[in-house]
Order: sequence, then C-alpha cells, then structure tokens
Amino acid sequence: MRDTLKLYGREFSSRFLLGTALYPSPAVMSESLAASGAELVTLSLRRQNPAQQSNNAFWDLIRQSGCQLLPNTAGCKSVKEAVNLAEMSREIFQTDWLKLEVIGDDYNLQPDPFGLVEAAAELVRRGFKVLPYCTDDLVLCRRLLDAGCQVLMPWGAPIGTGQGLLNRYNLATLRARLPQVPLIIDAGIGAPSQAAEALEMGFDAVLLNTAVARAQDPVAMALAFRQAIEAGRTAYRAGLMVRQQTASPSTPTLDMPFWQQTEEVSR
Amino acid sequence: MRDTLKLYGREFSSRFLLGTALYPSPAVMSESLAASGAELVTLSLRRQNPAQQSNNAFWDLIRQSGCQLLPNTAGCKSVKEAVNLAEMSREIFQTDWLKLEVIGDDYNLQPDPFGLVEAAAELVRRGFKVLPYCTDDLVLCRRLLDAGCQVLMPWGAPIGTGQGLLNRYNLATLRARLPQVPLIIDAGIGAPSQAAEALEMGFDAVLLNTAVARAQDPVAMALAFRQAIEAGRTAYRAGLMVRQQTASPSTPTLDMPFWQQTEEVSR
Amino acid sequence: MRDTLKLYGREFSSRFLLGTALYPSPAVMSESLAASGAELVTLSLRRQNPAQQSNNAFWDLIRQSGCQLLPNTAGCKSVKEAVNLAEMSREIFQTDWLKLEVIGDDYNLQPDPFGLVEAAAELVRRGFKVLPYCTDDLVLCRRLLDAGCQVLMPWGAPIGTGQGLLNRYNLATLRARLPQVPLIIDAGIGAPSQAAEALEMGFDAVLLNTAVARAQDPVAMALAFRQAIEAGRTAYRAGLMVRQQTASPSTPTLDMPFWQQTEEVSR
Amino acid sequence: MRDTLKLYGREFSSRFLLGTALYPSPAVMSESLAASGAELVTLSLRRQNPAQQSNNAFWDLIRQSGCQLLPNTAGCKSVKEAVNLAEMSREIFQTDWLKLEVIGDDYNLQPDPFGLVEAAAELVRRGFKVLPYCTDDLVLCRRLLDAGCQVLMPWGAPIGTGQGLLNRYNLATLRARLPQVPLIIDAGIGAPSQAAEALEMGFDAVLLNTAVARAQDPVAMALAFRQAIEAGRTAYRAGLMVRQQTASPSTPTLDMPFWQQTEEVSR
Amino acid sequence: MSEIQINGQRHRLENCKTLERALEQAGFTGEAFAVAVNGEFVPRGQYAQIQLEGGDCLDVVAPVVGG
Amino acid sequence: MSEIQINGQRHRLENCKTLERALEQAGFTGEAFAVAVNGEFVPRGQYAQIQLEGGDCLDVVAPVVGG
Amino acid sequence: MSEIQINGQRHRLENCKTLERALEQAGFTGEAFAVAVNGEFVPRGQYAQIQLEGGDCLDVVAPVVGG
Amino acid sequence: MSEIQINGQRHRLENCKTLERALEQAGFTGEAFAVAVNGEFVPRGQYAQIQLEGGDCLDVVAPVVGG
Repeated sequence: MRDTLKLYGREFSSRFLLGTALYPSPAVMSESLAASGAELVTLSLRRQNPAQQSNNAFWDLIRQSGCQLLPNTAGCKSVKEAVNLAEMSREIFQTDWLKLEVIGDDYNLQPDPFGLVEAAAELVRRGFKVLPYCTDDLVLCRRLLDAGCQVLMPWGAPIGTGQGLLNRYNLATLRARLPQVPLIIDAGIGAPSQAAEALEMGFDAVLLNTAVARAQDPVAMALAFRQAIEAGRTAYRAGLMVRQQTASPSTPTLDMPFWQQTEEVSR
Repeated sequence: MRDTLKLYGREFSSRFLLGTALYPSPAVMSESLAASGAELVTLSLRRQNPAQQSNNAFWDLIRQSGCQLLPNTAGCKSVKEAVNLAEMSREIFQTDWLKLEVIGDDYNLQPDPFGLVEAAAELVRRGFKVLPYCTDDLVLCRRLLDAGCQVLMPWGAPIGTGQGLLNRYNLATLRARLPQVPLIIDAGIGAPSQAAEALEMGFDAVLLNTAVARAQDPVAMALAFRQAIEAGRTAYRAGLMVRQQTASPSTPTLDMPFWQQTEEVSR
Repeated sequence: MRDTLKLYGREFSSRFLLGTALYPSPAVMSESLAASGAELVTLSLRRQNPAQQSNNAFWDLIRQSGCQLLPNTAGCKSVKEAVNLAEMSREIFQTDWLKLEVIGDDYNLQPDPFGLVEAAAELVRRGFKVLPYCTDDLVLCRRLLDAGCQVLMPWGAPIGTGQGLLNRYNLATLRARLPQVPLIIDAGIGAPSQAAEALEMGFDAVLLNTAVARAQDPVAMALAFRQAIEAGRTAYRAGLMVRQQTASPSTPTLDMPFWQQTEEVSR
Repeated sequence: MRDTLKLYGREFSSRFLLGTALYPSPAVMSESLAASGAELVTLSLRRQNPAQQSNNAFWDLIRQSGCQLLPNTAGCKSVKEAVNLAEMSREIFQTDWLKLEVIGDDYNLQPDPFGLVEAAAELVRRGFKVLPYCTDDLVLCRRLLDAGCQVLMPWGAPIGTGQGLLNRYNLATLRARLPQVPLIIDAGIGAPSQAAEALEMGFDAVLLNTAVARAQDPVAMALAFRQAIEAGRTAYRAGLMVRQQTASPSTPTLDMPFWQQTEEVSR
Repeated sequence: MSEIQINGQRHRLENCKTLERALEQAGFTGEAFAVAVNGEFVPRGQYAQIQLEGGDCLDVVAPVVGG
Repeated sequence: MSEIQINGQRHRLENCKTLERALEQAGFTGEAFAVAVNGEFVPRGQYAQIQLEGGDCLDVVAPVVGG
Repeated sequence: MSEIQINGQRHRLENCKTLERALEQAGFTGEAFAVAVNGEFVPRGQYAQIQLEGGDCLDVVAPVVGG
Repeated sequence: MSEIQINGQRHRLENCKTLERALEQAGFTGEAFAVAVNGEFVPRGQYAQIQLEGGDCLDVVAPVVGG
C-alpha cells in the first residue's frame, strides 16, 4: 500500500513543502524545486508597479514547475489584512488553498493565536482550505480544528533561524494528542537532520524555505532535505529502537575465547 | 567528481557500515544488508563446538552479500586477547582489515584508551589495517594516529543505547582538528536523524548495528539509515545555512499591501 | 540599595513563591514554608462537607505562617468557573490577589490562552490583582498585560513534571521583550539548579510546589531552593561571564618554565 | 552530623575551590576569596625576574586569606615538567597537595590521559597528595585511582569556556561507578546553576576560576557560586523529586466545585 | 416536595426557602466557607435574602492546600 | 481636483471615476494582478461598476516569491 | 593420563600428542575455524608440528555475527 | 668565557661556579623562589654544592596566580 500524504482530500507522494523566496536567482529556485521533489510550493502577493508587469521570470518558472500553489499571507498582522489578501490570492492563483499567517510580533514573527483563529474561521466560512502557520500550543491547535482547519502547521522555531525543534515536549504532545490530524512542521528547520527528526516523531511533512535558499548550494541542499525527509518517514514507519540508558553488546558475549586468560588478567 | 569514502587506499561509495548481529533471522539480516547498501560489514569470532560446523546460515549469507568483511575483536579486554583474536580473524576471514575493540568496562563497554593504543601499535606492526573503536578524546585519537591507524571510529554513545551524539563539543573538536583523517561514528546511534547529523558535522561515515537489527522492521530501517546518511553527506557538501538567533522573514517585506490599514490597527 | 521584588506595589524580599499541597503532613508543610523563606504561598478552595469544618490543621498553620495568601483557581476550565471561584476566594481569604488558572487541557494541564485573557480582563475589572499562570507565548503575554495584569507567570514545563525550562528560546524572548514586567516562572521546576537558571536569565521569581513537597526531605529541599534562587538572583546582578567556544587558560602562560625542555619534547 | 568534604584525610566545610587568576586586581581577588568561603585556592609558579621579587601583592593577600594552598602544574605538557614543577611547588608552598595538570592539547587544554597517569604515579611515589585534573573517562579515572590518587577532578567543559557539563551521561556514569571517591568538577563551569547541577548529581565539590574572575562583579559572583553550591549539595541530600513525563496537578482535583457547570461547558 | 443539590448531594428543600436556612440545616456554620448558587457566587451578606427553588445547585467551598 | 492612492502613491483622479479606468490609466493591464480598495478585496468582475472617490486607497498586488 | 581443555571443556589427551590429531579427535574438520593454544594464535600450517602437553588450553573459534 | 641561561636569558658564568653564587649574582635573594637546573628540580639545600657548567639552563620560579 502506498504511503501518501493526504491534505484536504488530495494525495501527495512528497512530504516536503518548499518556499520560493531568497534564492540567488530564479533559475536556482526552479532547479531547487525540481531537486526537492516538492509538490506544494509557497508564494505570496505584493504591491506591483506597472513597469514590472512584463518581467516576472519566477512566476513563469513556478507555473512551469507543475507544483501546486500554496499562497501565503505573510506579513499580515490583522484578521482583515489576512482575509483580504487571501481573497486576492484566490483570484490570482485560482486556488482556495491557503497558508494562513497572522503575525503577532515583528521580531520573532510568531503567529498571533487570537487573530489566527478568527481569520481561520472566517476563511473556512468563505470556502478556503486553510493551512495555518501556528505555534506548538495544543489548545490553539484544537481551536483551529474547531474553526474548520483540516491541517495544522506548527512552527519548530522562529522563521529563518534554523534552530530546529525548540520544544520537543510540546511537539510530541501535539502528535500524541492529535493522531488523526495532518501536522506539518513549518518554519525554523535549518538542517536535514532536524527535518528527519520531525518525521521520525510522526509529523507528516515539513515546510521550509531559508535552509534551502540560503545554503551554499541550494539545489544540492534541496536534494539533501528530500532524502532526509524520506529517511525520517521510512524510520517512523519502521519503528525506531527504544533508547536505552545502559550499554548492551551487539556481538554475542557467549563463547568468548580466552576466558582463562581473562581470569589471569583479572587476578 | 564522484564523492567516495577512502579507507586504507580503498574507495567506497557507501558511508554506512553495518553490523550483522541481533537480527530476528539470518534472512532478515541479509535483506537488511542489501537494503542498507553497506559495502563493509562487521562480524566476529567465537568458540565453536564441532556439532555446529555444518549449519552456519549467516556465514553463507554474508559471503553471498559480496560485502567486504570487517572482523571485530568485541569482548576483548586485554592487548593479548585482542592481538590473538585479530590473528585468528585474519586467518579465517582472509583479510587484514580489523575493527579493533579493547573494552575497558563491562557496563558502559567503552574503549580502554591505554590498551587500545598498545594493541593498535602491535597490530599495525603485524600488518593489520586497524580501524579502532575509540572515544571522542582528541589526545587518544592522536595517539592512535601515531600508532599507525589511518582511520578512527569514535563513539557517539555507549554501544546499544541509541543515545546519539552525547558530546557534540568533543566530536566537533575532533573533526576540526583532524581534518584529513577519515572519522567514522561507531556505536550509540539510534535514529537516522542522528546519523544524518553526524554526516552534517563532517564525519565521513557511520557504523551501527542495534538501531537496525532491533527496529520493528529492520529491512526498512536499514533503508532509512541509508537515506539519512546520504542526506547528511549531501547537506555537508551543500553547506548548511548559518543558524540565526533572531527571526528573519523569507517572504519579502517590501511592498506589503494595506500598510494604511496597518497604521490604523497600530493606532 | 536593597534588591526587592515588587508586585502590584508591594515589596517582597523573597523571590520564592511556594505551594502548600502534596506534603506528607501539615507539620512538614509549615516547616517547609518556614525553611523556604517564602512570603507568598498558594492555596485553593474545594467543596467542603460540614463534618470537616472543625479540623482544618493546614489552614491554621498557614495563618500562623504569616505568609501572604495567593489563592489559585486550579482546576477551572471555563471563564465563569474561574471568575466565581475567584470571588469566593476573595470573600474567604480577604485578599484581592489571585493566581489565575484557566486550564485548557486535562492531560498537560496547560493554560487556555483564550479563556485566560477573557477571565483576566473580567477579574481586573472587578478589582482583582491577577497573577496569571500562562504559557511562554509572547503574544499571549502581551494580551494579558493589555487586560490589566501587572505580573505574568509563564510555565517552565507542565505542572508536576519537574522538566525544568523546556523552551529557553521563548523564555529568553519573553524576558528580553518585556523588560519592565515582573515575570515569575510557575510550574515545571524540578530542581534548584533549574530555579537558579531561571533567575540567572533575569526572571524575577519562581513559584513551585511539587519539587519541594515530593522531595525525600521537603524541609531541606525548601532550603535548597531558597539558596538556589538567591544564588541565581545574585548571579544575574553580578553579570555572568560570556560563554566561550574555545578554551583559554586561567593560569598565565607567560614565563612558563622549562620551555627548552618543552622544545626537546616537541622535537 | 555535620556534612563535610573529606579530601586526603582533611575535612572542609566548603565545597567550592576557587582559582586566583584573571581578577581585575589583587584586592578584588582577595575580596572574592572571602565572599566565596573557599578553603582551598589554586595558584601556580612562573619564572621570575629579580626586579619583581619586591612587589608580590597577590602572594601576601593569599597568605592573609588563611586558605589552604593547592598549587597547580598548569601549562606542563610532559611528565618531566609536571614532576619537577610539583617539586618546586612543594618547596616554595610547603605543601604536598597538588592539582596535577598535564596538558595534552594547546587549543582545548584537555588533560593528556597518558602523561597524567604516569605523572600521578610518580608523584604519589614521591609523597604528593595528587588531585588530578582529568577527563570524564571512567577507565582513565580508574587508572588514576590505581596510581594512588584519592581524589579526582574531571572536567565539565574546556577551561575558560563556561559551557557547563558537556557530557552528563559520562559524568553520571563516573558518579555511579565510583561512589566512594571524592569527585570535584574542575573547569568549564560558567554559571552558578551549572555548579548547583553538578552537586545535585552527587559530585562532591566544584573548582573554578574564570566564571568568578571574569564576571562583571567578581565578588558578588563568588557569593552566588557559594550559595548555588550549598543549594546543590542540600538538594542532593534532600533527594530530588523524580522527573515525570506527564503533568499531574498539585492542587487536589477531588471536590472541585461547579462540576455541573463543567458538564454544561463540555456538552 | 422539591429538592436542591449541595456539593452534588441531593437535599430535601423543606419549608426553609432561604439560602441562609438551607445552609444552617445542612450544617454549615461559622465563617470559613463561601457559597455559589448555580455557579454564581453569592456574597455572605445576601444569604438571608436569597430564595432557593427546587433544582438549585449549591456549592459550598472551604480552604484547601494548593499549588 | 481630488486624489486617490495606488500602492501608497498619490494619483490624480480625473474624469475617470471607475476603478477599471483608474487602473488602465495607472497602467495596470492583463490578468496578473488583484485589487483591494480601502483594504477590501474587489473581484475583477466589479472593476467596471466600482466608483472611486477622492482619498480612496487602492492596493494592486501581483505574485512574488514567498516562504 | 593427562588432560587438555578445548573451549573450556576437558578432553583426554591420549596418544595423540599433536594439535592436528587433537583437533581431528575432537571433531574439528574443514577450514572454517582458527586455533589458539594457551591464548596464543597458532597458524593452521603449524598444527602438525605443535606438540600438546597436559593442561594446555585450546581455543577453537569460528565466524559469528558481530557489531 | 662560558655562558649559562637563567629563565631563558644569557648570563656570563664568571668565576662563580656554584649555583648559590650564580643566583646571588643574578639578584635572586630571599626565600620566595625555587630552582631547576636543566629541567631538574634542585632543593634549596644543595645550592652551595651544585657546580654549574657552560650551557646549563636554570629556571627560577616564584608564586603567581593560577586556576
């Protein structure tokens, strides 16, 4: 039986969602997308001046990539901003999928739990398929589910820090308490080993951007994350060994030769 | 240019060395070896009673695997034991490669730094290619190099614990101070994410056994480690992003719409 | 100038707030309070059957302790429950100080950010001095300040776990971003070293119960925490050394004798 | 029964050993010694030019402090250097107590396990009371005991880094396996909370220098460490609570009021 | 004959219709308790005025240890 | 002569009173943008009907990279 | 009648005085083993020459799994 | 005219051949120092007997701060 990621009724074979920002060039971006195997890519909307309209290399490349679009509401601080930017996304990108961000602080760029729940509820009412960027707070996560979200995207660490999984206790609690909900670690992942650990813990997927785009070789790093995420998922399904406090030999201890000598030694 | 692992003048495309013990069955062992892509496998010698001679399923399977043999001296506590078991290995296995273990404590199964250096020097004299299972002590590692070892295998954690990399500081120091020496993390690795991290840190390979053999599905776990180790190596060569203390947005902040509204909000 | 803790206009010389539950006996409780030097102690309200009224040893001991009372709303899950239990506390204990708990989950016993803000706002309106038990979420903390709380009590880890400071990143962010607000680490502290670390980070005080009451010797442990909290505060004010990545000798390296011999050695 | 630290037959009431280097001034040093309550202080020997002989402020202050002297062999890299510097110490300082350092690496300043054991054996033969600065390697520690050392001083982290206890696993193993041996954490401690943790783990004392001398206010920091070390020892003897994985309420859950309302809420 | 609940226990509500009388009857005396009726706090000063009705739920609470 | 803002820039609002004309005039053509007036999204289909007034704030947004 | 030990088990050392004969007699045939006498490795080529004495301890080892 | 080293500095070794005289001449007086010749500790009691030779390396050390 194939192991697929199901989000809002769609199946994905990749568990790696990738962002499109911060790459040295559009060409490197599209090679990185290809190397990542990502099927869902995030992008955004910003004010445009008419002059730019002509050249929008990145936008052509995204469409060529064949990836499904996941527009975000990055930078929105109020429910009104998030809802209206979401509507504009739906019109331009012709998709009702949305990575919902309602930012609560300019410095740590964390989600605003209060605005997030309110915006999520309104957007679900309007027919959006909302994937909220949230914290690892279990109560917040349940409120988002009550609001109609069918997928949650808790942060690992603040955006762009690469600090990895800052609160394993809370994240493990989320996973244990919401066993049926697709959970995607979004933001803070800096290295493939961290992504692998998230999957080993049972998280369903990882969404990141900076760690690939800011690598010395983004295309190679996209591949590294792809491999690590597959590794983590495979390991989760294969059942990790139980961590032990004390050592135990792998090589058999029975029938060890020289025990006479050993005795002498120990004499 | 292909990225290969060079040990004692031989090139390997796999950076995953795997043990042959603790599997539920010989069949599962050989499937796991195949899934791991390992080119070097560890095995050992123990007293035999004549009756057994006939059936030695595992031994036939190992030979069929086509993997290069890396006999160990597991369980030896004295230099004399290790040296003589090494000689017996060389005769039976027809190889001068050796994973040298001189165990200093029955409970944590750690290497004995003193016996290890003495045994390594003697075995190098006798023409062995010694891969010593050692601690993360830089001075010990240099003594082993002085003794003629061309590869070192520092532990991550005690054998069979799966605790991962217990002392990242010491391990990072080893890697930084011995840039030219092939360093293989041996023992203590419990999850693919830990193996990936070792490779990300610049270690050349990983040797383990329990984490695969004691997984619920050893064959799948062997694959997971193979993927993670490739991921970690790819990431190391791709140049990881630099970890940041403070958040920074991936999506552009310039030309954010609604800033008038934002002002109102902040009023 | 004396270093005191200022909460709602009152000054305290102790930075250790202690709970009154889970002690082997009322006598041990009151000895522990004395040993701790605590000036603020938490207690609660529960249904009473008339028979009990006579014997309430603990309640007499608390009053004799001379400590200021900080009634909690432990176990309340709704705003209505918390507000009404608070009113009952104010009548019985004759104090408008309140440790506000609105529990959002029966298993991790975490605060409900949504109910907490609503209850805090209502209770401030009613003239309570609210000390909310909250998470380490910066946005939640600011909402509580907006609601009129003048003190915040973020958790270190779930109640009764003794896991210590689970998310140092978030806690350090809170401290840095709310420099003027008295911040008390409440819940999750299991060892004096963890309490000392909280004070070293600049937190103003620590509130705990289980780690003292469930120690083998609660009275001695109360003293240990008192010492550790004083140590952490002293250290914070004395300015900790900056952590270094590489070693540097304390003993002077200049004028080392034997350098000729050293040369020989290194030859 | 008084709880004292016994080293080589002498009893000490303080478990804090302090270094004398790196202070802003001799006056600050001697105030810091006084504030620390230390009864054992480390110092060293270096080449002197005759001109200096007159002014040796620090040396007078040390003698006035009434602390017992613990000369070190800092900077020695060979057995010969360490042994001869030890002899010179004994003549000048009129004490056979010695903090034995045989440095194995100029960058991490770690002990050389091999030279250390050899030097320790020779110095014990010559009647010294050797307190070796060693690593957390159990086998090395046993060799030092075999050589006649009655006290061991494993590092927490490299000298001057303030990184704290880098390998808790190894340190806990040492403590568990050598229950009768006085173990002093020497080097790497940067904050009082780290010192408290070492004592909580059962270590008998802490020796440090940089963390006090390089604090913004060394005298206050000396006091902070003194308090933290007392706290850690008190906690160790009082028996720490057992860390729990899941939350458990401190306030009683029985007889909670409003359960009818709670039901309504949950309906 | 209607009933009330006190701390989850059924009590018969006889001719005593005030909260004050109900509490006395149930044996609650002294100062060391506080009361809520149907989840709403009732200040001590109002006990005499409050008329209870069948089905009312009383909570009578007293100090306990807490963390 | 009243004014509007487009993406924070002042524009003179001449005889063109509809959103559609204002966008043309400002040089916005093609499909690859979306519009909000005073922070409220306006579907493309309504551009022709919407009458602008002085002081109106338009946001015209287009796809950009994002994380 | 003197004795030797093979892998910790007592064996009677009869008129067979060479290592080669002792191994045969104990049932060790084929190639898949190696031998040490009193803890010292003995190369296969020397089995015929080695004379055993009472009290000698033989170790006969074969491949096993290992980590 | 032969030379010795004291703490790494060259000193002319004149007619004073004993360690005691050499130290005096170099200005080392009092009790607060200890001496090694060619890396070997020399107890204070032996200063008068020790005859120095050209090329000898003296270390004269005194107390300093230490960690």
